[in-house]
Parts: sequence; structure tokens; C-alpha cells
Amino acid sequence: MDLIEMRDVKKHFPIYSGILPKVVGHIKAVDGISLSIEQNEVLGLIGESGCGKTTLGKVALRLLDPSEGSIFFEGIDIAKKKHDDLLSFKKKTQIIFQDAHSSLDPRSSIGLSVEEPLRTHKMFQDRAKRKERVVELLEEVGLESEHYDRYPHEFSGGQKQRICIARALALDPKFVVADEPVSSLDVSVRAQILNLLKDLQAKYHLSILYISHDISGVKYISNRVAIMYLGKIVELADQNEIFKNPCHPYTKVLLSSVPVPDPETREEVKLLKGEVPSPIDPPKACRFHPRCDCCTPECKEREPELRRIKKGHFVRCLSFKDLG
Amino acid sequence: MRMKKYILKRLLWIVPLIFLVQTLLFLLLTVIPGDIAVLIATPNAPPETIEALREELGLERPLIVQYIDYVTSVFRGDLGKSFIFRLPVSEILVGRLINSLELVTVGMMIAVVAGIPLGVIAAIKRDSLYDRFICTGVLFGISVPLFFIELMTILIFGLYLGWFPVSQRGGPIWTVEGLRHIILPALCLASICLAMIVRLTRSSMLDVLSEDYILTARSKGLKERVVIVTHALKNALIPVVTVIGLQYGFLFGNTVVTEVIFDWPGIGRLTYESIIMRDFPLIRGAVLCIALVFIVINLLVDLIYLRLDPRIEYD
Amino acid sequence: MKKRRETTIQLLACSVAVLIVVSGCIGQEEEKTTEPTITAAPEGPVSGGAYIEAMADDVQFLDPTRTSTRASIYVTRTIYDSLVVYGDDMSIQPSLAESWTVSDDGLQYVFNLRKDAKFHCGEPFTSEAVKYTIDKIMDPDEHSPIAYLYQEIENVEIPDDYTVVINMKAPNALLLENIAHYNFGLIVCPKCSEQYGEDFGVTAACGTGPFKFESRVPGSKLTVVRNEEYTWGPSCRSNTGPPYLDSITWRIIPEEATRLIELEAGNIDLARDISPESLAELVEAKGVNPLLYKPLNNWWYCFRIKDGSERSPLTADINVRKAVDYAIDKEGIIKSFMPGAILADSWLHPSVWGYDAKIKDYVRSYDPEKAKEVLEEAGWTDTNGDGTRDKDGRELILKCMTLPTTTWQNICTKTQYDLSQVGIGMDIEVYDSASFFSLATKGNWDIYLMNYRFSNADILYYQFHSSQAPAPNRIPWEDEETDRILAITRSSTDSQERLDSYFWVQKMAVENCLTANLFYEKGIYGVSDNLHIPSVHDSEELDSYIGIWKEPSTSHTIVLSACLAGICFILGANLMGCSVLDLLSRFK
Amino acid sequence: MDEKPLLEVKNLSVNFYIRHGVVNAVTDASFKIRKNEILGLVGESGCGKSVTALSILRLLLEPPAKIMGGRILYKGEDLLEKTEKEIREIRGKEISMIFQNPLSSLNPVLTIGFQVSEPIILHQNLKNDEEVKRRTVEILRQMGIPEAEKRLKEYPHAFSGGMRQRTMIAMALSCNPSLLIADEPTTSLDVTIQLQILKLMRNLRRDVGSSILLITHDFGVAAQLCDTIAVMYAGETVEYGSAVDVLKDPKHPYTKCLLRSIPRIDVDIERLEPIKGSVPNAMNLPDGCRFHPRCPYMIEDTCEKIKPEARQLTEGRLVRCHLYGR
Amino acid sequence: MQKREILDFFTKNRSMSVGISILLIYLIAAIFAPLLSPHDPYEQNLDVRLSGPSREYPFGTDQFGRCVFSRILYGARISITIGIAAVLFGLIIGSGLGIIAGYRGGLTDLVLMRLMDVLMSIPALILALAVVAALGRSIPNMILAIGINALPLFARLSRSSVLSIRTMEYIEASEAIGTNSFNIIRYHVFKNCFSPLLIFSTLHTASAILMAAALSFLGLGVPPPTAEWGLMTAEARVYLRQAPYLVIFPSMVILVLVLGFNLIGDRLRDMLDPKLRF
Repeated sequence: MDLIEMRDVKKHFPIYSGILPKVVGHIKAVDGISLSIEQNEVLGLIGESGCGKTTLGKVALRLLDPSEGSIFFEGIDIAKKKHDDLLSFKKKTQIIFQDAHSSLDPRSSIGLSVEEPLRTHKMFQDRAKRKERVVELLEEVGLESEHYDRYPHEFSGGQKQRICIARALALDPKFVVADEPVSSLDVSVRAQILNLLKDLQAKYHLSILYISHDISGVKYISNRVAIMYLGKIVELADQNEIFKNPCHPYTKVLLSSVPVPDPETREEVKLLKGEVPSPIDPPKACRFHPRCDCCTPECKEREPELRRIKKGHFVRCLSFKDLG
Repeated sequence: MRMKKYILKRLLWIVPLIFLVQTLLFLLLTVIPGDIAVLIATPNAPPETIEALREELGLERPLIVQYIDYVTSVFRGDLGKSFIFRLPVSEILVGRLINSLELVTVGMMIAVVAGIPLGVIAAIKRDSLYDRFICTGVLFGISVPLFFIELMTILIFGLYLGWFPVSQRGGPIWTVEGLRHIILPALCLASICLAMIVRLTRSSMLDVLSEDYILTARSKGLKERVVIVTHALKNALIPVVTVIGLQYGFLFGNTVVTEVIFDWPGIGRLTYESIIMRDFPLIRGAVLCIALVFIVINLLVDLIYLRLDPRIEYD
Repeated sequence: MKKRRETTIQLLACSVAVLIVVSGCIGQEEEKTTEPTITAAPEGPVSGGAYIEAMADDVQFLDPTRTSTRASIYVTRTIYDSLVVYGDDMSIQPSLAESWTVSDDGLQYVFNLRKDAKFHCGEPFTSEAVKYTIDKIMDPDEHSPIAYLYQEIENVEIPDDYTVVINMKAPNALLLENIAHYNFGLIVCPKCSEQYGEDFGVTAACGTGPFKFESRVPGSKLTVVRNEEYTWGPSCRSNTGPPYLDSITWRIIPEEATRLIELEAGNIDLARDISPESLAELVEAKGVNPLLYKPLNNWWYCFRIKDGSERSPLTADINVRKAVDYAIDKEGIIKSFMPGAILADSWLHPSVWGYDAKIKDYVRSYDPEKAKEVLEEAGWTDTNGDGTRDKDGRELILKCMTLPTTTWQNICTKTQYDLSQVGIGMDIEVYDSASFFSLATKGNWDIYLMNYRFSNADILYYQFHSSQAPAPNRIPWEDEETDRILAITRSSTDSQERLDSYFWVQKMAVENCLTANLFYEKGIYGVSDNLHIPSVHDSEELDSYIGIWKEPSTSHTIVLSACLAGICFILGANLMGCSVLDLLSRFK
Repeated sequence: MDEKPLLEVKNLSVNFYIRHGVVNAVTDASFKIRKNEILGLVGESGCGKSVTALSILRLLLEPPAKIMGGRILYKGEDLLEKTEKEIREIRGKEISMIFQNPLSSLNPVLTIGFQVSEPIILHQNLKNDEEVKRRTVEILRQMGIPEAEKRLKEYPHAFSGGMRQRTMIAMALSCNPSLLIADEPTTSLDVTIQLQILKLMRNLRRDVGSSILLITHDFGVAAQLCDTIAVMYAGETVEYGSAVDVLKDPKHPYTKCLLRSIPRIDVDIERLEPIKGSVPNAMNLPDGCRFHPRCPYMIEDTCEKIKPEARQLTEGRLVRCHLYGR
Repeated sequence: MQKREILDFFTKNRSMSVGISILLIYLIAAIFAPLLSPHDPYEQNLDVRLSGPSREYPFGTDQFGRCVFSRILYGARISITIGIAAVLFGLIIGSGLGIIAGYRGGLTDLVLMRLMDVLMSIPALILALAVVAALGRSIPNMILAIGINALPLFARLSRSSVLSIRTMEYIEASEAIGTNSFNIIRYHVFKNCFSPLLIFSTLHTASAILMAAALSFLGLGVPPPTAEWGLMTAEARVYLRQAPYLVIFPSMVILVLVLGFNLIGDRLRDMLDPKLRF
């Protein structure tokens, strides 16, 4: 049974202007996404900046209220619920941000920050037991117990990200959204954090939504991969399937334009024409048609859906038949 | 054009603001003990005379009636007659407002003309002797009480050296007589905001000099002077212009002490005297004038800011 | 090419600045040359010269029937004339009324008017104007602040153009004095008053006085010019013809220090309202000297006897009042804060009719020991040892009210110190004048400092007659015997009887210690040397400026400061020009 | 093959004197760029690669920064000895530079046309405004900016990240410099736009004939673009060689570990091998070989004590490590 | 850990220690005024009236012959209390309103901020004038008058710092954990917007003291014979030429105290929040 399933979720940010502020347009950040993540699975979400991947992550955790659509977590639709009855959902889900420095309160010690989830959900009665649990978590992510009273500005970037991970694991959640966890770290430290995430996922059977624009990192850590373009998922498949034979034209260009650290493989790569269109009024029908070089007149009228072309491989492009 | 809508939006806000300022003022005025009738009648006058005088000035009417007339009359554009001078308030205010604006503008000009170059140089020669000297000077500048500077200026320039007159207004500033009279009070006003402008220009200049595009400009091989003036100065002056505007509004409201000491017939002194004399129409008119000038200046500052900084839209 | 354009604009800015400065200086020159060139010190009065005077408070407006503030009085006395005026010896002298007769029952006054007087607007001065003025003051709809002075008048008849008959409801010996006193008797021109209505005295004023109203900037300046046809000046004055001065300008300078500096700088000829503290300064300064005059101004502390609306006064107990009177060091105040003042022994100023030297032996002099004895006897002892006396639980701390002017605060602080020496505490509360008088009427205080200028003994009626409670009789003293005697002072026609009754009232006030009279103030003017004032007598100070004349003033060193101002202006314009240019060229 | 290199940096060392102490940002950086060649200066953040680039054009602010030693030979002359005026002649004309963050490298309050035309006016003293405008539009169009003519009047905030980087490159190349220093030009760009910029820079060598010093932390970018690569760690160049040698057959332990610790798209890696510890603090660098605390091949009591020299293994191949002989 | 770091910052930082030592001197003077002052500040002695600075009277005597030096010592108590009390009044009420407006947003924010605009548009001195005239002259009324002026400034500052904190990710992280908004304010928002408020209060104490002096100067300050610097300057105005030192000494004392506060405020700003500009 899927842990979390999103059906046709939409999130539009209104734009206000004029003397009496009235809505003149919408930024269609997430424009109809249906996605499901099973237990103990890492789903990679790749997309260029401005495609709405972070918004999707936040909507999944109800940090942002979806404009439309429903989100089923363990069978219960939490799209429309109010704050108080979301507590049990929030206990089972967590988020890790990109910039570890700004996601830790500079004025409170890291012990307190990691302890906050325990305090909010009143996990243990007295402070001693809570502190013991925090020290256990810190050691889990590779820090020592005497770091408990230190302040965030005394740690390196990598260590701060470890603290955020420890905080995320405090309530041993089922579902974690990792929004670009490593892209602000040094190259050598990046590997340490990726490995840590991989080990913790295996140990606690977490399901992780790993959001990133660094494609090689996603390839390393995720089981299934989804490619997002202008608020819609254009391709979804298992990790080795999608890297072996990408079908959607955008996925092809995207994967081929990643520079490979091997000087011999320098074949000419097709360049994408033009710029990413603005999400306020995206192109009609297939959103990629202005930049797609195998674009047919039909692509300009009909909106393609996400079709199943093979077991577990879905593509949103008219030139692929639906194999049922 | 977007700007017009923005200006309209800001101007629309003035109506409720005037209404609120009026109400606050009316509340304050009703609470203040004593009234003008007691002052006009000689201390020996019996209570009946005072009652008669209050009758004439309309102070006997029930509070609600007074309040409604008081508020609506502004929107009818008639500010009523001053209790003391029996002249229409608008006539008195116009002259005094211009005097105050003149004094504050000259003061501000001196502060700006002296402040900005000092601030820029202090930023360029950072941590040099010059910079430290300017910083300590600025610290003293903002710490010294205004009335002390004024008394000392009167003592030194007015009395011992006798260079400039210390009281009254000698006419518009384009005549020598007018200029002689305005120099001392304007210098005192300039001294307090000069320090503020120097400090702000220096810190905003330091910010801009640490930006990337300054490095780009230098990498093009431009002379340091050109980099400072074309690239750095314009960016640095944007926040400075805003604060100068706010400073002008702040100064305009606080010229009471200066005008009392230098006997400058400005609106600050008029407000002070009319509060002492409990001349309600005059108080209301003067405070409204100052509030309006304050609002208009804030609007001008925002417009200049939007005009200078292309990044910001009118929303 | 950009560089060249900049420099040309800067040059332009400089030349414009220089031009203005030069024109300013030239403008300066012309003014001086119109002065008469004779420089020898003339003996007799010389006509001509613009006389400038500085005052602290502003003039309200110039309609004598509707205003009575002190500053307005100075100006209205120059624009209007009254029927009778005070002579130098405070006797009633003819002015617009050549002669007058009073009926023996004191109920009818007949005035015979001069025939040669004319109003500024050209209207001849007739009795009709007198009737119009008095009726206007008494008319209840006009709400005139001085209506109470003419309460006893029944009506005014004008049998012909130059005789006026005033019938009284009840005899009031003080009618003539009220008319002569200050601005109460000034006659307005009926035609102009009707024509301007509300604005009469505000935008225009028309009377028979030696000067005509010319211009006014509220809050800063007021100017009157000489009335050429004026020949009907009161006979008791030294000059009855047109005044010597071309014009009089009153400048409003609230800050005393600034008034002094303007006086020394020669920008003004006379500075009024100089506080005694600056007397020493005036003496040293060159080119100016102080002119002391006796303004019939009495300072006193008024005690509260009856309960106010919220507070029962400590001074209800007569012993406390006596102790306070003993404890105040009046000489000390005079020596340090009121140089030239004379010690007050009772209510009336020695040169006011009704003063009697016999009162001296009832007056209490400065005797702190006696004050302590009085308090001990009355049971006020310092039980809790905090330095102030108390009695059955109530601390003897007097609540004193005063005005914010420096002299008032100095006197109160000195008294506070004196009283603390005998164990009486005093809290000083400062109120500005508007709230001071209305709070005084409410009565929630023990003692308040007061000074009032009056020219006749009728002040006693207002202070002690029960009908005058709650104001100006703020003690309030309600006693039939006093009321009866006070009625006699007004009604009886026999002057000796009035003298005895005045004396009785003063003795009563001193015995009951209703007030602690301090001193009679010596008024101070700062006067520049080239100004000549014939006489300053008690009631009208500068007697409508007819006799004042001014020597031709020597030019002051204004050339130096003109150049300095010019240089600053050029520098400023230049700096302004290039910095504005700098900013503009960058913003294109 | 070995005619004089266009630019040669020998044993450059730069310190920063700040309130808390002395930061030795660059201790011993040496590499050379031949004409028409692209050198990649690769290293993690904080290894001093940007400081090296800035010190070539002497763009470091003197009060905090101070060039302690070493020589920077450009066409035979040492740039460190040149006077302020001479250096200004070179900046923008001979050597020009583009920076990492396009958002903040363009002056937000000046128009694009003005900023691009500044070096042209300064260095190419063309006769009148018309000629300058034509040259500006031409260089912008050459860099692939559509309707360049219309865009002169616009302000930087109206451009996207990619367009702004193209403007920066146009600005840098407007006077046909012989060396372009690119400090992490594509780090803040999306993958597809990064590819466009890399393609543009590769064509530069062909169209403009200028050699490029590319500073980056991404081995992929270096592999795709550079002829030779120099790896820097903690202020020193630890390895130098042709791209193929350094990437295919890395000699220095740091380069080896680094290549093994980055995820690859073309190879399925079972488990990344991260380098233990973290980048050393430039205030107190470890003595001996800077990498010894994190080096898996550390030789007892030689690597900690003795500071290795840069040895030449073969022609054009240097490495700074005790493993390769005395 | 953080305490130690701030401490060594003090020692290294010269101007901060100057500022603090000035403040300490004034506090000592205020507390131990009775011991330090050579004469009783209220004891009048008319024979030595208006005499210049001498051994016996370090700062000379005023018009009542009172020792100016001891009056300045006693005056320290009043001026410092007025300054600090007015700022506390503004800080507590102003920032309270500001935080609520900042965090709540929407209508409450609009209403509160517009009210603050009204207070801002009436010039500071005129507002103080009206308040003192209405409630009478006393120290609490002066504190109220100056406090009301500080209200909008504190409200705006705290609102803007709350708005900037709200966008930080650690607030979003707490919301993700599920902490309700009250706890978020208590744990995170308040602690983080404390430093800009601390900086602004030190700087505003300086201007509060100047305002108090200006009020007394206009005759709206404390009643006589209280020893307060502003009142002393106001009273001495008349003797400007005879005894200029009567004006110079109190004003100098005000200048040095305000300088102390400004020094501390500037260094605090550089130390705690370098990005804060106003």
C-alpha cells in the first residue's frame, strides 16, 4: 500500500496588484501532479530551478496548503485538514533543508534544537530521558555528546547538516523530504552526507523524497526518479531504467548535458533552444513544445497525460503510445 | 502608468490619517485643563465674563457637537478663526509654514552638501586617521543637545563676535538681510542631521564597495575615482536619499526649540505658543499642517526611491 | 565635452550668487542715507525716526471693547483716546472730555467733549461715538471681557453732539477711574466698527489716537504710523501736538536673552518685560541703560481657606498662615531677585489713593523664630522626625502653584527654602497660565503666587467681597462685615469715609492673614541711549508715546556681516551647483 | 611545444591580516598557461583558487590582503612589479575576468548598454558614440543575446541568470583580451544553461583565440572544457598535468580520493568513498603535507613533518607528494 | 560558550569599554550622590550667588547659591531614570505590538501599523507638549510623553525584525515539526529579535535623555526645585552672559552621558547584528 499518494495536486500562488489589491494572475508552481511513494523507497525528483520541485516537497508535508487535489498519507486525505488534527501526520513526517545554517536557530544550542520535536510531541516525561535520546541521535549521525550545549555557529557546514538529520530522525518518522540536502556543501563532505542518508534509510526503512538539481547525486541515492518541468512530471521510472534509456525529449537533453568527469567522452550534445518559460502563463498543450526539436503540430494542441509505456515507466509525450 | 496608481493609493490613505490625527488631537485638547477664556479675561474678571467669552468662542457647546464641527470643517476646507488673533487660521499658517520650510530646507541643504562628501571620503579612506576623526566627530554630533549648540552659537556668533543677528527673520533668503538672519539657526539645525547623514553615507558606501559589481568594474580597468563615482556612489545614495527625506520630516516636527530660541516665526513655535494659550483652531491647524508636510515628504521620498532604484516595482 | 558643460554651469551659479550679494549690499546702503545727517546731540525733541520696541507676549487684536490683555493695551492706547486720563500725580485729567460734572448723589455724570477731535477715517469725533462704545461694551451679546466695570451704568444719553450724560443704577465713585484706567475708556469709531464688524481691530482699526494702525504680521510684528492731524493730546502731557516718532513697531520676541541681545545690537530701541535678573547685564552693556519705573505691581501669596473640590487646605488654620507670613524672607527675595522693589506692607501701593501708612504697625516682618513658636502653640510638631511638622497624622506640606516664567519659579523656590527652615514643607507645581487661573478658581491648593497691576484701591473689592467668589476672590473670604464696608467704599461720596473703610479692610486682611504680601515690583525696561522718554508714571507707563523722541541713530557695523553672509552664500551656491550636477549627470 | 607560456604563476603566496589573526589563503601556487590553451584550476571551496585568480589582476584590496611572494609572469613581465597605472592598462584589455554570481556581478542601477560599453570606451578609444554602440551590439549578439539592439536600455534585473552570464562574457571579451579568467562561471546556473555557456567558452578559443583560466570545483566541467588541469588543496597546487592524465590516472592521493568520492552519471557506483575529516582551517594549517590528516596513504613521520616539494614526473606533469620518490 | 566570547570581545574593543565606563561613572554618581556631593543640592546661600567654579564649588553656584556640582550629581538620578524608563515603556508596549503585528499579519497588522503612522505623523515634541500640558508636569508624565514617542519606533523595528525572522528556515522547520505559533514566538522569534531591540533601546535612551532636556527647556519638564539637567539649563538661560558655565556644565554632562549610550549602542550593533542599518 503506498505510504503517501498525491492525486492531481495543484498549488497556484496569487499575484496581487492595483489600488485595492485584487488578484491579477497566478504563478502555477505545481500544476496537477499525481505521484505515490511506497514505504522504504527513495524517490528522486529532478528539475531545473523554478520548476516547482521545492513547492511540491512543502505541499507534500502540508507546509503549504495545496490549491487543489488530495494527498493520502496512510490512506487518510490530509489535504484539507486544519493544524491541530495534523499533529499525528507531522509526527511521522520530517523535512531537511538545503542551507543547514539557516535552518538551525542561531540563538539556541543544538541540543535544544534537536530536542524540540520531542518537546512538542511530549515524547518523554522528564528532561533527562529526553537528553539521553538526543545524545543517542547525535551519536547516530556521527557527532559527540559534548556537542549538546554548543551553538550552531561553532560547527562546519557538514556537521550542521548532520544535526538537521538528527533532528529529522528524532520522532523516527516514516517519510522524509530532503530538499537539496547536499548542494551547499563541499565536494568531499557531500559524499559523507549522501552515505549517511543511504545508511539511515536502509536502517529505519524510511521513504525519502530526494529533491535536487544535481542529477548524479540523485542517481546515486534514489530507487525511482521523476523528472519535473514547469510544474508537471514529464517522466517517471526506476533509477537504472531512466538513465539507461530516457524517453522524454527533455529528459534526454537534461541527462546528456551533465558534464562527465571523463575527458575522452566529449561528444557533441544537442543544446536546448531558448529559455525556461515563465510559470505565470505556461505554453499551451505540451509545455515543452516551444523548446522540443521533435515537436509535431499535434503537440501544440493536445495536452499529453502521463502514459505508462512500460512496467513502472511513465512518460508525458504524445509521440509515445500507451501500452496499457 | 503604475506610478499614478501608486500615488493615488498613498494619497487615498491621507484622508483616514487626517481623521485619526484630528480625533487624537481633539481627545488631547479636551483633557488639557484651563481654557483660553480665562486668559483673555483679566484675572480679576468675574466668572460671568469668562462664561460669556466661552459662549462666544463656542466652548460651551456639548463635546459631541464641537467634535463633529471640528472634524468636518477640515474637509470643508475652513479651519476656523484663531481664538486669540481672530484671524482665519489658514492666513496665519501659510506665512509661518513657509518660514519653517525655509529654515529646515536651508539647514538640510547645508547638512547634505557637507554630509555626503564627508561620508564618502570617510568610507573610501576607511580606518585611516581621517576616518577615525570623522567617526568621533559624528558621535559627538549626534550626542550634543540641540539647545546647547544654539545657546553657544548665540553667545559666540551673536554676542561676542556680533557677526550675525540672532533673532527674527530678515526676509526671503535671496536677500542678504534674509540670509544673515537664517545662517545661525540653519547651522544649528544642520549640525544634528549632518552627523546622521555622514554616518549613513559612510556605512552605505562601505556596503556597496564590498559588492561584486564593484569588483567587476575594477576588473574592467576603470580608474578608482571612476569606479567610486559612477558605480558606487549611485547605489550608495539610494538609501541615503530615503533617510534624508525621513530626517527632513523629523526635523520639521522638531524645530520648536530652535524657533523659540532664535525667535524664528515658524510653525513649530506657533504650535508651542498656541498650546500654551489653548487656542484650539490654531493648534489643530498647525498640527495638521505638520502632519500633512510629514506625509507628503514620506510620499516624495518613496517616489524618489522608486525612481532611482529600477529594481523595485510600484506595488 | 561633458566636463566643459559642468564648469560653465558652476560659473553661472557663482555669478548669480555674487550678483545677489552685491544687490543686497547696495540695498543696505540706501536705507542708511535717508537718516538726517546732523549728528550733534540736539537738546530739544527732534521729530522723525522709526521707533522699534520688543515685547514678550503677542497682541491679541486692536478692538478695545473686546480685548483686555496687557500687550493689546500698549498698542490700543496709541490708536484710541479715552475721555479722561491719569495725570502724573494719578489725578483724573481731561482728554477727549474737556470738562465733566458729577451729580451730588453720584448717579449722573455729564461730560463736555472737545470739538476739534477727528477719527483716523476722517469722521468727526462726536458724543454719538462715546455712546456707541459704552453701549457696545455693555451689550451682553458682545460678550465684552470688560463689561463688569460698567455694571452700574443705567444708560447713556447724548443731548447734543458734544455732551454725554451717563446715568448710574447705583453710585460708584470709581467710574471716572475705570474710564481713565488702561484701555477701558477708549472710544472706537462707530462707522468703521459697523463697517468691519467682526474684523474691526483685526484687519483694520480706527480711533482718534496719535498713531494710525498700519500693518501686522501675527506672532512677529505690528506697526503703527504717526497721525499727522493729531492736535488734541491731553493737556497734562508735555506734547499735545502730533507725536515726534514717525512710526512705532512692536516686535514679538518671547526669549528674554534674545531681546537683550537685539537691544545691544541696536536693532530695537526699547525692550519690555526685562526680568530683574538681567538688570546687572543691562547696567554693564554699552549703548543701553535700564529705565526703572513703578508699575503699581503688587506680588503676594494667596492662601486658601475653604475646602476645594478634592482637597481641604492646610492653610485653613490661621496659625499656619501667620507662621508662613513670618517665615518668608521678603528682603532676601528683593535683594537677589527683585532689585529695586520696595517691601510691601499691605495691599495698596503707596502712591495709590487709599493707602495709609498706619497699616505698617500691623504688618508681620521676617521672624523665623516667631513662626516656629506660632506653629508649636498650634500643635504642629515634628512627631515622625522627617524634618516637616505634622499634626494628628497630617504632614504640613503646602501645595503651591506657580507659572513657568523664571522669576515666578525663583521666588517660589526661595520661599520653599525659607519655609523648610521652620519645618513647613512645600511642593511646587508649575502650570502654564491658562490652566493656572482655572485651577486656582477650583481651589485644590494651599498657596499660590500672584502678581497683579492695578491703579486704584477697588482691587480690595474684587479680592475680598463675597460676591466675587469663586474668582477673583479665590481665598474665598465671605464675611458680611467686610461686604458692608466694601459697599461703602464704592457708594459713599465722602472721600474720608472711603479712606477709613479702605483702611479697615486692609487691617482686617492683615489680621486674618488672608494673604502674605511680598513687595511692589520695580518694572525694568532696556532703553537705548538715543531714546528720550519724558515721563513714565505708574498707571500708563509710556503715556501713549506722544512725548517720546529719538536722536538720529548712527549706522551700525552691518557692512562686515553683509560681506561674510555674501561669501557663505557664494560658497554654498557653488557647492550646491556642482553636487547637484554630479548627481544629475549620474542619473541620466 | 615549449615556447614561452602566456602566463606563468610561480610559488605565489598571499596572506590576509584580519582582526582574529593571519589567514594564509595561498601558500605555494604555481602553474602555467600556454597561448590558446584552457587550464582548469580545480579545488574545493576555501583552497585559495579564487584568491589566486584575483591576485593575477591585483584586484585584492591591499589593507587586508598582502601578496607575500612568488611571481606572476605574463608575456615575460612580472605583473606584481607593475605600477597601478600599468596594471589598469592590462585589466580588461589583455586579461579580463568573469565572476561566479551573475545576479550580483552587474551593477543593478546602470543599463546593460552602459556597462558593456565602458571597457570599449576606455581601451579602444573609438571616435564617436555611434561606433561604440555598434561594437557593443555586435559583441552582445556574438555572445548569443537575442535582439541585443533593443536590450541596451534595459537593466540587469530584467535578464535571466544565463543571459546575465552571457553579458558578463561579452563585457570581458569586448576588447579581445588574450587571457580570460573565469571564476566558477557556471556554478550558479542550471545544467542545461551551464552547457550553453561551456559550449560558448569552447568556441571562444576558436573564434577569439584567447586562452582561458577556468576556476571550478566540478570535475565534470573541467573534464569537458580544459586541456590541462591543476588541482589545488589548502592554498597549494598539489597536482598539474593534462586533463586526461589527471582525471584518468591521478597521482596525488587527494585527487584520487576526490574522484572516488563524487557520484557519476556515466558509472554505477555501489558505495562512495568519502574523504574523512573536513577542509583544514586556513588560520592554522597542519604542518608537513597539508593533506596528511585525511590521507589514506600517509607515510609515518615523513608526511607529518616534511613539507613535500612539487616534483616533475614527466614533461608537463607535476605532483606534490612524498610517495613519488625523494 | 557564547558568554565567554562576548566577554573577550569587550576587552578587545576599546570604545565599548569607554561607553560602559561612562555609564558606570554616571550610575555611581546617581546612586552615591548624597555621599559624593560636597553640598546639599537644595541648600540655598544667597551671598555666594552666581559665583564661578572655585575650589569650594567645583562647578560654581547658581542663582540661589546652590552648588551646581551636587545638583548635577542628584540630577543624574532623574535623567537616567527618565531615559531608561521611557525606553522601557516604548520597548515593552511598542515591541509587544510590533511582534503581534509582524507575526499575525493581515488585518491586525494593518490596523496596528496605521495607528503607529498616526503617532508618527504628529511630531515628537508636539505630542510630548500635549501630553505634559494635559497631565501636568511631573516625572512620570515626562516618562509617559517620551515613551509615547518611542512607541511607534519600537513597534516598527520589532515588526520588521519579526517579518525577516519569519522567512528564515528554522521557523519553517519548527512549523514542520508541528510546534504551534505561540511556542514558536516564545522559543524562536523573541530570542532572535532581541538583539536589534537591545541595540535600538541603547541608542534611543540617548535621544530620550535629549528629549527630556528639551522638554524641561521649554518649561514642560519637572517642577522646580528638582535638580534636573534640562531644568538647570532652562533656568540658567537668563544668566547666559553673566554665568555661561551654568549652561555649559549641565549640557556637557548630558553630552557625555548620551555619548556613552551611543558608543555602547554602536558597538552592540557591530557585534550582534552587523547587517542592521537604520
